Amino acid sequence: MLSAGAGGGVAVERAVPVSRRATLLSTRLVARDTWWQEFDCPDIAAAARPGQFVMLGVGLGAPGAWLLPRPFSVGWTGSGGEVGILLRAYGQGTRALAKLEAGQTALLLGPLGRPFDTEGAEVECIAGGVGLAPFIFLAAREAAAGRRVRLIYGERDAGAVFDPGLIARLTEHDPELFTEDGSAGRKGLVTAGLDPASNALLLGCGPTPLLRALEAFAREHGRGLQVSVEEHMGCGIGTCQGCVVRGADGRWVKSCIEGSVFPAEELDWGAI
Amino acid sequence: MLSAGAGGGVAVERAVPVSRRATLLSTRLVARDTWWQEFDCPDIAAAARPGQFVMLGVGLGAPGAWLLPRPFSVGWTGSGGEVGILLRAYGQGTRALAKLEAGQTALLLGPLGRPFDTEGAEVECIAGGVGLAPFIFLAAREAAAGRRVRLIYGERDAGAVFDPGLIARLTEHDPELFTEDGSAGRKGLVTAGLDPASNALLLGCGPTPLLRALEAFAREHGRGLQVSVEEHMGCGIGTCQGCVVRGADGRWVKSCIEGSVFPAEELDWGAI
Amino acid sequence: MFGAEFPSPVLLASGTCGYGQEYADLIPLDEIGGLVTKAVSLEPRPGNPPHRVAETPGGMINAIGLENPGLRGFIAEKLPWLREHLRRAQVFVNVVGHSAEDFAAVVSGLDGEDGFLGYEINVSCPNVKGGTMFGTDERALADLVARLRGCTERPLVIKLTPNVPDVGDFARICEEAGADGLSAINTFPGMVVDVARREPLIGSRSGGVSGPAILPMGVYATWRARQTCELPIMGIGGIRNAEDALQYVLAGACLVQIGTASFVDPGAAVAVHEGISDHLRANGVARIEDLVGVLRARPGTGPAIPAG
Amino acid sequence: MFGAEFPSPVLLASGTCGYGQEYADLIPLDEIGGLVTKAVSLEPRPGNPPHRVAETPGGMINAIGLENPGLRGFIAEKLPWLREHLRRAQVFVNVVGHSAEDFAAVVSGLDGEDGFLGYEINVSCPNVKGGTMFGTDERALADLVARLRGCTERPLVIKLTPNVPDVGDFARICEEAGADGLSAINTFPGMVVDVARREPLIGSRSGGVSGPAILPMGVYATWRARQTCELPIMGIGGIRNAEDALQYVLAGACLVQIGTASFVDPGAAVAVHEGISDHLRANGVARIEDLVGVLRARPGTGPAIPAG
Ligand SMILES: Cc1cc2nc3c(=O)[nH]c(=O)nc-3n(C[C@H](O)[C@H](O)[C@H](O)COP(=O)(O)OP(=O)(O)OC[C@H]3O[C@@H](n4cnc5c(N)ncnc54)[C@H](O)[C@@H]3O)c2cc1C
Ligand SMILES: Cc1cc2nc3c(=O)[nH]c(=O)nc-3n(C[C@H](O)[C@H](O)[C@H](O)COP(=O)(O)OP(=O)(O)OC[C@H]3O[C@@H](n4cnc5c(N)ncnc54)[C@H](O)[C@@H]3O)c2cc1C
Ligand SMILES: Cc1cc2nc3c(=O)[nH]c(=O)nc-3n(C[C@H](O)[C@H](O)[C@H](O)COP(=O)(O)O)c2cc1C
Ligand SMILES: Cc1cc2nc3c(=O)[nH]c(=O)nc-3n(C[C@H](O)[C@H](O)[C@H](O)COP(=O)(O)O)c2cc1C
Ligand code: FES
Ligand code: FES
Repeated sequence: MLSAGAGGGVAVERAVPVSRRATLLSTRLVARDTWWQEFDCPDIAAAARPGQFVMLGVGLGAPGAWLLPRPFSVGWTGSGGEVGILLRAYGQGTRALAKLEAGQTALLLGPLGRPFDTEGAEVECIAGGVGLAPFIFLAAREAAAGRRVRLIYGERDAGAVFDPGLIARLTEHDPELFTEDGSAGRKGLVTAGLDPASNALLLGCGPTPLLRALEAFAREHGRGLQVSVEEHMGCGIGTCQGCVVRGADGRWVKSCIEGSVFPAEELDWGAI
Repeated sequence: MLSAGAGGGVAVERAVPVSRRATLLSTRLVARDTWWQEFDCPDIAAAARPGQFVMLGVGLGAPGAWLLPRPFSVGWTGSGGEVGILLRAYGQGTRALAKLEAGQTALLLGPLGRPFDTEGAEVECIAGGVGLAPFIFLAAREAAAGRRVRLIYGERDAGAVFDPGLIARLTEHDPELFTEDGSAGRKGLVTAGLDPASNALLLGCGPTPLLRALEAFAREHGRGLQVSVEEHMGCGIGTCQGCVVRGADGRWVKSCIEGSVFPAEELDWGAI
Repeated sequence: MFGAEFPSPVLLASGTCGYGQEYADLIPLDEIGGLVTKAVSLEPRPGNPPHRVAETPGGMINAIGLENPGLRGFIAEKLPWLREHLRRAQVFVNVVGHSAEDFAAVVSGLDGEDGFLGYEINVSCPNVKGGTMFGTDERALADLVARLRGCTERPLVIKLTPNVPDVGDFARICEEAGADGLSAINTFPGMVVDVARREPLIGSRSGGVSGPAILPMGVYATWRARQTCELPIMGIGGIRNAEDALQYVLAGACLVQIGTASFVDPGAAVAVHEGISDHLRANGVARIEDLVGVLRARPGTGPAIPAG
Repeated sequence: MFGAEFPSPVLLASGTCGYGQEYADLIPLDEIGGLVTKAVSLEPRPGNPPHRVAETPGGMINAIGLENPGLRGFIAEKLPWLREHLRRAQVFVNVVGHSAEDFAAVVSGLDGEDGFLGYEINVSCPNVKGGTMFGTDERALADLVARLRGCTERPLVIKLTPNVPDVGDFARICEEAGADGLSAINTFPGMVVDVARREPLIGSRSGGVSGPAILPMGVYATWRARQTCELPIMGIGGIRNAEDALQYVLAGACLVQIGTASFVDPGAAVAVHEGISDHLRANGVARIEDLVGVLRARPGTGPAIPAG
């Protein structure tokens, strides 16, 4: 079941989302407040493409508990039907989801959103924090197809860095690591890793200041850029209009179906 | 800190309640949907008297979870400061509390309410279902003082019966067991165990129909009877007036401080 | 009910299912009762700045700002899909306006079209004349309903706002003015403050609170409406499961709508539908109509002061 | 504030702390701001039949029926304890009545007594004349406040009900009629149906909903009241922790009250008090007054339609 998606101007084909109660196969603390969770969810694993996300929640049954699902990038898919999520505990919801234990189930809705559109292009991925997740997926896919991407990954400090061994195992790539305090990798912001001489397509995922810096860089150097934006979401499937960001044409665009990945030129950067 | 309590006409002295975050030391499925939980709560263990209860809850911190505390009879106290609870999962709240695991903490407020007043009397305890809990405590205390009580315990069927070995270990008493379907102990209602020839003080705890039957029996045979009633509670300490039952004089009485144990003659049995 | 067959008493609530299409991939729409569209206004509306949604204790807050493609956009882009894809599910179009003229223009503009059963009139919005909400102003509401009654013979359902001293008064007004049914309830106004940033979390500052948090308020409003009028009621607010839905039914609702719960589990409406069927079967109830409003009085219940 | 020193901005809410005594064993009352008593009426009230309380999603429902010992009982049995045991904690007496005369008689009857600071007037109760609640009837409210103003020079705080189209209107009315402050908010009317028994779970059928479920509604009401009047506001509704309390403060409250949360954790008020102090310290804020109502507008925020 592939459709062109309900979003306007969406080029890449994507699967129709499904809702599945999935068992958490394993969960592992991989950095400070950060977990790598693998769910048993073959339908989503088979259909997901890098840049897409899932809405992850506990459902309605849990006594006393109320939690709206939260969006998470698909961080990896396994050949056994696994869906990997890189989850950083932050507020109420992510703290609750981080407590899920192997053997428990959760509700996954996905795959959702517009994937990165990298067809044939040489690619540089710039990740801030858990913005690394979609690039693990992308790099793993590329590696499986015998291709390589450049992977630049920044965190505040060494304690926040996602286990490099696991990244290497999942992606067959070694990310170029930056930390703000220099406690791991090179010292500095991840943008220091950008190569003005390259012509590769830039893909960005992370905090807004990072996306802004990438946009400025891409504009200055005439480089193609796609970014994944984060906005609060209700439904994740385009019905509630809760997730809008300002488009370049001034209209509100739904980041759950017209994004969350956008070519930089589709967005109003004054409003991001 | 002992006070006469805020309730009207309360004779037995009781301790001022405390609120404690206590660790669940152990939890054990002892019958269908029924758990025996032991909390590490020395203050309450030291002060509680048979017939008193605690409000058991998870507190305010649990992300996404909202649960008003629920009342549970103190089912036993250990010399190491343990407080034992016999918990039957029933609705939302008890199902959530039943899921607590050893090592987790809960909030206990207690000891609460008016205890049984058995000073010197010969005693027969009649328990329906988890109404057994206060009598485990009572029998254990009596045994420790070298006294014995008669313990009559009824359940629907064998599957609901609280592990007799554990009862014996906790109380040094062997309850006289009745089940409605005869699948364990004697067949019939627990009231079949009542002895019209005895003069012992009757103590009753269990479903309302049982309490009614006891009241009729006690009235007919001129026997003393104290019952523990169950009403929804807000605060457990006498401030919210949420827990009233109709008193013999027509006034609403707060079952959390004037009860939950009442001499039968203090209640309006037409309204129970 | 409303002169139509409902395959189930469970519908999807306005604003939480778009115009049906996205949910069609996730649940068998023709097996539930149907859906209520996102609000349709005369002109397209751009909606509010983000954030538009956030979680609240036991619920959520939203301030979408009634973003919609307008009457013409709805007819051109959304109605055809509903017409062509739904066989048994019933559709209500949620209508919104800033003046009675606006509302009337939408209803009149839609009335000749196929693909829907009737209207759900969203009166939780400010009346540019007078400044109050239609749904909280007895006079404005009566005039609006009477006027819309003149525009259509289709089922005309008024969606009540709970922000009034007594929903029962407003229910009666709707009945007297010619409405065919009521929906109870819309959201409660609320605000979430981002303490770290010292600003409202929601782009338009305040929004509407929905979800389980408002379940007892919705059941109460349904019961009040049932006390004061005979109109069929769609019960809405916080329904997660069949038991929640049956609270509304026993309080007086003949249909129920599922909103926020669909975000937590897109299958919620189907589960409620199946759970109600199970309940009827297990209790030997032939038709759900036999449960509508049959709340018994508790023994010993007299007149009483509800609060405090 | 109200011509008195509050050791902390955190008080215990009316109806959830009795008349103070029981909590004195559990928390250091003189370290928090104080408490508001259970409602006091002219004559003793017996209250409602059980069940009087039950849990709801994210909250609870209560229908105590304002059970209290009446003016004379309060003076004889409750006030002496407050007078003798509290040194720094401030006490408001929550007053309720069925007519303006009732209210006035309670206030006049108490005014010469020692042991409390002022009054919190509970207008969420039906006015026997006219049938509406005082708190939802602009005229009745204005008259009541004006009348009570004539009975006392003590702080006169009106506790707003949220069941009105716009709390802001009622806040302004209170200010104009001479009130010294506002409490926002009281509970929402709600109902819980026991589906198995097909009857209301609550003895008096309906009750008032409180707890975290109503947090965003209370914050909104506080903000609205702050928009329309200058009176100091006590923020109430669903506060569990310092962050919830600070939402009220930023929206416009200078004091907060903790109700339902105390049932879940008797130490809640103390924890909120300490959490606020920590927040002020961590953010270099000298006094909580510097945070009251300082909500910034979100960038890009314009006039907007809150709901849908
Ligand atoms: C497309 C997309 C992909 C994402 N991928 C990942 C990922 O792979 N790993 C990861 O750790 N996080 C990811 N996030 C961010 C993650 O969804 C948020 O951290 C999470 O929603 C915050 O919830 P909370 O309860 O912890 O925060 P709270 O602040 O308590 O949440 C309050 C409300 O704000 C919303 N909210 C708060 N922050 C965000 C945010 N950054 N994005 C969206 N909604 C937010 C929540 O949904 C909730 O409704 C992604 C977000 C989006 C939109
Ligand atoms: C003094 C006292 C001692 C008790 N001792 C025990 C014990 O030792 N072991 C045990 O398993 N149970 C005991 N109970 C009963 C236990 O408190 C209830 O089973 C529990 O409150 C039900 O909560 P729930 O969430 O499962 O039910 P729900 O029906 O989901 O609860 C809904 C609401 O009703 C209230 N409620 C429902 N049933 C009861 C009830 N029977 N009593 C009080 N409130 C109720 C709850 O507090 C809640 O507010 C005792 C009750 C009282 C009053
Ligand atoms: C995101 C969102 C958008 C909504 N949009 C509308 C709308 O356009 N028109 C309307 O009448 N109600 C709208 N509502 C209200 C719902 O239809 C429903 O009345 C309310 O959410 C309560 O039900 P619930 O608790 O099941 O969500 C909206 C609700 C949400 C959550
Ligand atoms: C059991 C109970 C009794 C209450 N009694 C009163 C009362 O007598 N007078 C009053 O003004 N408010 C009363 N209230 C309302 C509270 O003071 C408070 O406004 C409301 O509960 C919201 O705050 P919360 O969510 O923190 O509980 C009562 C609330 C509860 C839960
Ligand atoms: S999250 Fe609902 S439309 Fe995007
Ligand atoms: S439970 Fe609050 S007074 Fe008894």
